[in-house]
Amino acid sequence: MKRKLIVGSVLSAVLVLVLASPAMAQEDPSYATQFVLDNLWIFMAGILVFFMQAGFALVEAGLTRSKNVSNIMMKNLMDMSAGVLAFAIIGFGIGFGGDQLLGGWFGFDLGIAGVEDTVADGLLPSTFFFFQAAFAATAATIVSGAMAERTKFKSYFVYSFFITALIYPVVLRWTWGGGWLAQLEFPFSDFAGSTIVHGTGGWAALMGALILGPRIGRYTKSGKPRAIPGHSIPFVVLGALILFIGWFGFNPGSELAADEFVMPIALKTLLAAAAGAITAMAINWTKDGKPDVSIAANGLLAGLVAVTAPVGAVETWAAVLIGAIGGAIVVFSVGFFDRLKIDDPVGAISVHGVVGTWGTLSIALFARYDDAFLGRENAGLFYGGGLDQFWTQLIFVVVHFVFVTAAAGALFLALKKTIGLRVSEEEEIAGLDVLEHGSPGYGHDPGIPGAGPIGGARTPVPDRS
Amino acid sequence: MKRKLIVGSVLSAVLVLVLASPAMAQEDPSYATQFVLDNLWIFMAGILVFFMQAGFALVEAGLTRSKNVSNIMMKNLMDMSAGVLAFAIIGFGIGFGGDQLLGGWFGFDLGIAGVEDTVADGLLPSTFFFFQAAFAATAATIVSGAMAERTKFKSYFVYSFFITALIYPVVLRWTWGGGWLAQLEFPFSDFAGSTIVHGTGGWAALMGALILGPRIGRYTKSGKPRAIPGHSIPFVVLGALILFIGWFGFNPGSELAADEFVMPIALKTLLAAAAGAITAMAINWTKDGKPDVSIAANGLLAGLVAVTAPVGAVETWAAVLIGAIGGAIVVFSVGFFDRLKIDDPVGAISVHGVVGTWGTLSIALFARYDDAFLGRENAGLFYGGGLDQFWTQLIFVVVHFVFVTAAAGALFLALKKTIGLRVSEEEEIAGLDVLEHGSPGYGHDPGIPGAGPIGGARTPVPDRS
Amino acid sequence: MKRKLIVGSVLSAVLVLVLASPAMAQEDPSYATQFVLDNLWIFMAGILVFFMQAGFALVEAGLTRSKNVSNIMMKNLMDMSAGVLAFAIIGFGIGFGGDQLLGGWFGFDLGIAGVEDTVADGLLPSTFFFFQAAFAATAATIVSGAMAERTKFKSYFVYSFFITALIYPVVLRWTWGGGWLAQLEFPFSDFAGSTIVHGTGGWAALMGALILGPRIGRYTKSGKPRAIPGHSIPFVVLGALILFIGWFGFNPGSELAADEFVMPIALKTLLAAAAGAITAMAINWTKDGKPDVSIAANGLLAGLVAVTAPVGAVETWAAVLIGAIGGAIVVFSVGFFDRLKIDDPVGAISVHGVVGTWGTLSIALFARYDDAFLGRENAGLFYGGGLDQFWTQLIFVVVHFVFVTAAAGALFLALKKTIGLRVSEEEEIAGLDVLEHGSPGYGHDPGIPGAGPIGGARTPVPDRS
Amino acid sequence: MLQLVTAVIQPHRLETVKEALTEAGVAGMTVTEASGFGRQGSHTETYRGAEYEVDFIPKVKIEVLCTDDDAARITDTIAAAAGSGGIGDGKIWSTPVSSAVRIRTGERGLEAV
Amino acid sequence: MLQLVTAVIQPHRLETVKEALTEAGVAGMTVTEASGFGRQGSHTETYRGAEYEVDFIPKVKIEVLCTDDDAARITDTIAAAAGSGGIGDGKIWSTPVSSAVRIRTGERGLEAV
Amino acid sequence: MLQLVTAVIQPHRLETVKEALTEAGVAGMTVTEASGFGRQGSHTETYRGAEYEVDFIPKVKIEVLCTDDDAARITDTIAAAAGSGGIGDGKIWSTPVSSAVRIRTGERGLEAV
Ligand SMILES: Nc1ncnc2c1ncn2[C@@H]1O[C@H](COP(=O)(O)OP(=O)(O)O)[C@@H](O)[C@H]1O
Ligand SMILES: Nc1ncnc2c1ncn2[C@@H]1O[C@H](COP(=O)(O)OP(=O)(O)O)[C@@H](O)[C@H]1O
Ligand SMILES: Nc1ncnc2c1ncn2[C@@H]1O[C@H](COP(=O)(O)OP(=O)(O)O)[C@@H](O)[C@H]1O
Repeated sequence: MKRKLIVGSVLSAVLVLVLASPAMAQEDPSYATQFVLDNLWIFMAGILVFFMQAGFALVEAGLTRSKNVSNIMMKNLMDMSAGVLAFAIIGFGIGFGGDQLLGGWFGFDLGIAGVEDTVADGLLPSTFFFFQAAFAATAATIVSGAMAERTKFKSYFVYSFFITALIYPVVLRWTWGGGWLAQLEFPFSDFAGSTIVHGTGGWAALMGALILGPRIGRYTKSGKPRAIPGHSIPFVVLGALILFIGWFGFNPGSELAADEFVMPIALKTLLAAAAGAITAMAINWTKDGKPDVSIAANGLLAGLVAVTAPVGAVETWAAVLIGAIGGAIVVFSVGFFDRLKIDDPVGAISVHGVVGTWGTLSIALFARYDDAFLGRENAGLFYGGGLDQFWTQLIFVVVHFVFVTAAAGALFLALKKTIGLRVSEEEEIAGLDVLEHGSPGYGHDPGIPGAGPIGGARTPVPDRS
Repeated sequence: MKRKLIVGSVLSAVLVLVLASPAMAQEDPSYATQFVLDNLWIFMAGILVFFMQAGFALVEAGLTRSKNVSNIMMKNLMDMSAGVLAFAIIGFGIGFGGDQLLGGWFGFDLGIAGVEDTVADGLLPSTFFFFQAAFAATAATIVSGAMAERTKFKSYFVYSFFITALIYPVVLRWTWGGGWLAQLEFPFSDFAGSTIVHGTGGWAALMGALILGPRIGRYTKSGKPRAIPGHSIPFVVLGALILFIGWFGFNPGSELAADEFVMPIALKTLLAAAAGAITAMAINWTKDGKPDVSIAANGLLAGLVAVTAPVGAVETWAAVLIGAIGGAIVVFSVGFFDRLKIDDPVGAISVHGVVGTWGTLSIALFARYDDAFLGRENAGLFYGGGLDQFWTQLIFVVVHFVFVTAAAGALFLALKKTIGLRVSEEEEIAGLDVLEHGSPGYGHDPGIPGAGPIGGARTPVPDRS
Repeated sequence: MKRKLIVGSVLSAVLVLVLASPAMAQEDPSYATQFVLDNLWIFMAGILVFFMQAGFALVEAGLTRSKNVSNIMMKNLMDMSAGVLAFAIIGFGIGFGGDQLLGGWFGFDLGIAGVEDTVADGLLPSTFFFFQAAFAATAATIVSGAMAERTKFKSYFVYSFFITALIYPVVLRWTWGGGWLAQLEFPFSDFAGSTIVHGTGGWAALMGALILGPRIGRYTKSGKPRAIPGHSIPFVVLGALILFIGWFGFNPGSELAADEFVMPIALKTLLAAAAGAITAMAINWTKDGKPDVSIAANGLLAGLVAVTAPVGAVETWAAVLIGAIGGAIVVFSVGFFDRLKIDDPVGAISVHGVVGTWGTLSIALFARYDDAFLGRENAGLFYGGGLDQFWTQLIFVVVHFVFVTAAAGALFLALKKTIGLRVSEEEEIAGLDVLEHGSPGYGHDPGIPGAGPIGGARTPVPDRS
Repeated sequence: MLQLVTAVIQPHRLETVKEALTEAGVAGMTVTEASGFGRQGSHTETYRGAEYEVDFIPKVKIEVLCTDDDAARITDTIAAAAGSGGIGDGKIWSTPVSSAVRIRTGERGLEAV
Repeated sequence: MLQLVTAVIQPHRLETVKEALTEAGVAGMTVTEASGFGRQGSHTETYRGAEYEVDFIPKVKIEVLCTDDDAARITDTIAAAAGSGGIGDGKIWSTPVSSAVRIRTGERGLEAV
Repeated sequence: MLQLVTAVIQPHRLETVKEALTEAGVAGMTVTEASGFGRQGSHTETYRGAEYEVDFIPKVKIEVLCTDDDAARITDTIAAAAGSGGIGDGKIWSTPVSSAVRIRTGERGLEAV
């Protein structure tokens, strides 16, 4: 696959800042067309990934209470806006710019440089940035769900700046940025970011939920978990379907070129998602007696997260299996964190952190093709590749886990000490919408102002005044 | 148009399983780019068609009651997941694999074979499968709406496996699979599946609604229909708009190539949709005194379903007319089934079954161009083509109707006899969400646990415990 | 950029109606592929723009009361349907067909001619029409929000026909249609339609809101504004995110070709949106003490509207600045019209009219590149271009404002005098859903028929009858 | 004088009760959504693998203003129409009313009903 | 002693009634959403071409706890403010109250109001 | 005879009150959503830069049918459980009940409770 090479070439472009005239690229018409097609496709893939923002917003809104619905939508809207700018100005340069410093553990370049309209071989920096910014926004927005219904908007806003400006970019530098994990004898492989993107979001979510503590009423005095049902399952499923659609930009787009490898990747993504949904439903059904809708939706997403890393390297049947296992994991993982009293209303830690790790490790077992990261065929244990890749993948996920939990943990603790991370008890009971944003997320018009049945909005009853 | 040829070529590829190296396709760069463009476009069209799943889910959720909203979303989520896997493992092979058996009435090949990453001339099997799987999922999901608010989830899940594994694939085999209807002297024409996809879903929906019987309270003792308003018109319109968007993958993508025939198809699709919506609204307005919103939405979809078959063969003005007639038909058809006491909460039978049949027959009247199925120009009656095509289209829709109603009828009756098709009266009154999936689809947080105004979810009122 | 040239060429095609055979375009394979890619990309961009219809519908529904939700969704559905047909039959011909009459102030050609499947150099008329129709539908649908909750459906339907058949097309003729504003010594520039599309919608919205007068209860006897909260903030944010996604078809697609200028345009669009959202939030937060969610959403849209005109001509940093200023403007503008007692429930006048004007004028300050309208580099004041372009842009926005307000004003007054523009007081209090469309937009099933908490729908309580 | 008959019933019986009352010549009633707690007890629901108790069951409250003489008859009518024999069918009680007015006409006492 | 004045009115009159009562010196009230059935009768709505009867009309129920002496005055105040002269304006009735407590202070009887 | 104890409380105290009543041996109750207007007064909310008054605060209404003798005890139980000492805690009042029926069994009077 062309993927990695292209990252390389864009990098050089970003560094050298060749101001090649567009014309240049035009000389050979067929080359020019392929060049435009590559860029157009990656741009469109980026659009699909940005669409996932709507999916995350809906899933998170649906799985939380109506009294906090404006707040969660606002968090999703603003972490994207803040994240894109932070990534443009700082993050992108840390992830892809400048030389490999400290042996590929860091690097820097004025992010905006990567945003110059210079033409590079393969992808335009604008194309590459657009696609990468969509990924950064994804990593950032995953966290809001796990911290929902009790986090101060201001603190969340600050967090979303730091994760896209610093934490996620450092992970990028180590990996897609060509840093130390790419320079190992057996380089890491994470085709579309099971760990790089989803793991980063998932583990930051873990620290957020841990430091915040559970929502009031989530556990009884006796410490028994008490469900707090979300307020709109249709939002959850609609959101999951939008994420499913967006993933066809996320994974196939990570090929970073318009070539014949894109479609098999799409196919594996599709089948893994289906397998994840069905497995999660089946296990949850047997385990708890009834097929829970939001668990099935989590299963679909788990299938997608799981296949995100190995999608370039594995065969179709393996993708199905990896997705199915992802769907199985999510069911148990959600229960696991529940028992640990880590209150994650949407299951973000399980779907993105735990399953993302599984997806990344699965490469060590099932890798059959060279996904342009592995640098060789049959790297998987089941293809006689031995444990070489396993050690790399293990180092990868462990170091990543340590770094992200440490960095995010420090960030959230700092916020807690300074502006405060959690809203007051009164505010949490009343709901964040009114106290943080001025008015409720849902209106209730006919009849009584006050006591709105869904969230308590109200309208001045019309009078002739 | 290239369409049919390409189907042919992919078929052979699937059969012979040429393991041509990607490189091969690369020799001539401009060919390679066109090859990638063809595949990329059909893949994107497939994404749009998969997006229609969200549209169907929303339309169906909106037109039913909130106490069943989780259930209908779950059905849409799972029929897609189950359908994609069933189609991959069995259905695809029946539809497109192996030799034409029994004179093109059947065929088989291990479905997964079509999923191998072999490069074929024209489309990669992965591309072709991806697109076809999206169609299979569409045919399957149409049914959930007509059977909404009273069908056991388990039985529905089983149904969705069989329709995508067997019923729909057999229809595919006869038609796009190159079977007997493609081998007639005047071959059938159904460019994007008015009958193949929508008709199959629509007629299966008819049998489902018929065998289930109407919802409790839908008809008075005296047998007079009593409306059961849906719970969210905004969901209905949003869903219809998403379906409208998805249709620009459905029809233009059915060209199965990136060529200059794609855009006229898109244009005819657009105008037919608009004509359908306006005609349905106008007739409903005159007939019932007020323009009903969901009827207008049905009209938009009717315009789209109607033009799906003839879109490649007819002129622009004819597409407008065909869409308008589709919009007119749906208004009367909805009332017709209502009087027959066939309770179809969303109008799926009318939109997909009845209007799909109209669209398929309309080719016999308006066919002007060769859509690569007809094999000749001016096949339409109004262009001097006589009745040749009419007889073919008639045989097509009649045999298809008989087969689908028989097969789906047998399936639903078998389910009724075994695990049961309909939920208990208690469950239907209480709503399927709580009894089938454990908790309500909508939460009601502030104030009273219990008696949630929309569906009756509730949250443990926060306490200090 | 190729943009303008292509408009020219399609025009000629529309006029001369060359019936060039598709084959012709095929001779040179690489040319053919580029040709298909151009058309396919613009078609896809058009799909994204049509998707914005769902975004507008959701934003408007969310910012108004649940008792009018069916009505606003219906208006959005039908102005698109009516608009597309009106534009096909009349509008398109006025905008792009025939000779320049009255010195480029008018022109005409049977619109449908532009819909013939003739192949033109660059874009197929079907492609070009598809894209332009999506823009026309956008201009039309902007108005429904400002006139929400009190406008008769019938009158609105008539309005939507006239704006797409006459008002918007005349603006097109002057500008993209190559009319007088394109023939000035320093031609106008409005790359994707800050004024042409958004300004037209915004100023028509102004006249609509002005002539209708405020909603009952919107102002106290003392004339003090009284907020009437919308009924669903999640709809607002979801809608804004969908509009954000659609804009990646709106702006980059306006390049009207698949070339390397598309991605920088996308990048500038992205950054301007983010800057708009953050600036609006920051100002609103400081000004009113709390960050209002729908104001932040308005800010995102304001950033997008602002950058729509200059996106081809300005540098990346300038796009960020222009978007940020747009976000700032919208906050004050919303308050300004509120004080003027012009009741615009969704802020359409501010977002599309006021900010659209800012975006159009910003070209005179920041224009660095030739966007194919300016015809020269460094036309902006800050690049030594002097005031030449400023005068053109000023004439442009002023004449446009005068024309649109006059035409729309006349239209709405005519409607007021004839079929009436505003619903009765009773109907406005009861809500438009039941009286205009027969039943409420939201159902309320369990428990009481009647007094539905959200909008008051009801279902016959099931009985054994 | 007047009585106010209040009944708490199962929501899906409302239609039946309304018809019965109309036949019994009752001109009007006021209905409210309510939640009931009682012998019917609670049930558990499951959500994402966790359980939670639901002990407030949806009910409908009917209020009928009537004359002392009608009170008993109306009570019986409601009881007959609302009864399914199942636990949770609800209760009916009546309270004395000291005065009543029909807003539209200002009619008082018996005329107000 | 105390009385509980209960009024069932048109929802859109609530604001006016609230203002009238405040002017009349009423310190508090409790309001509930309700549905009314009465002389106002039913209307039909249409949905997808089919019709259905709506005979429960949205109303608002106001409860005011007050002294026996104030009861009449409050009743009149509400009647005046809620009356539009149209059918369906609603009813007002009062019932005797045997005891009352303000939770916050534990004050009883008249002080509780 | 019987009394109907009615309490208007803060919504988030419902759970506590329910538990207290159950411990006090109360077999059942009926709960309704309500909005309260009173000394607690109103607060303003902001929306798109404009303000609006909210003077109806969400409350929950609890009705308990009980014997005359229990009325006082139940009132105290509710008062104790619902009281936060804050303004807006609500009120409790009881009204005499002339008759009561359990629909399921037809039991009357004390048995009905
Ligand atoms: N003491 C009570 N006071 C007020 N309402 C009550 C009382 N007991 C029961 N109810 C109401 O009656 C409903 C049915 O009562 P329950 O004890 O569950 O069944 P049953 O009426 O058949 O004995 C309850 O849900 C509640 O709404
Ligand atoms: N007998 C009754 N008991 C309780 N409420 C009643 C009674 N009759 C009417 N109502 C309430 O008063 C409202 C208005 O009564 P209705 O007969 O429709 O008009 P009007 O009050 O003008 O005679 C009804 O909707 C209902 O809520
Ligand atoms: N006179 C009254 N009649 C009926 N309900 C009342 C009355 N006064 C207060 N309430 C109810 O009690 C609630 C609390 O009363 P409020 O005066 O706000 O605080 P407090 O009860 O602490 O004095 C109010 O919201 C209202 O629902």
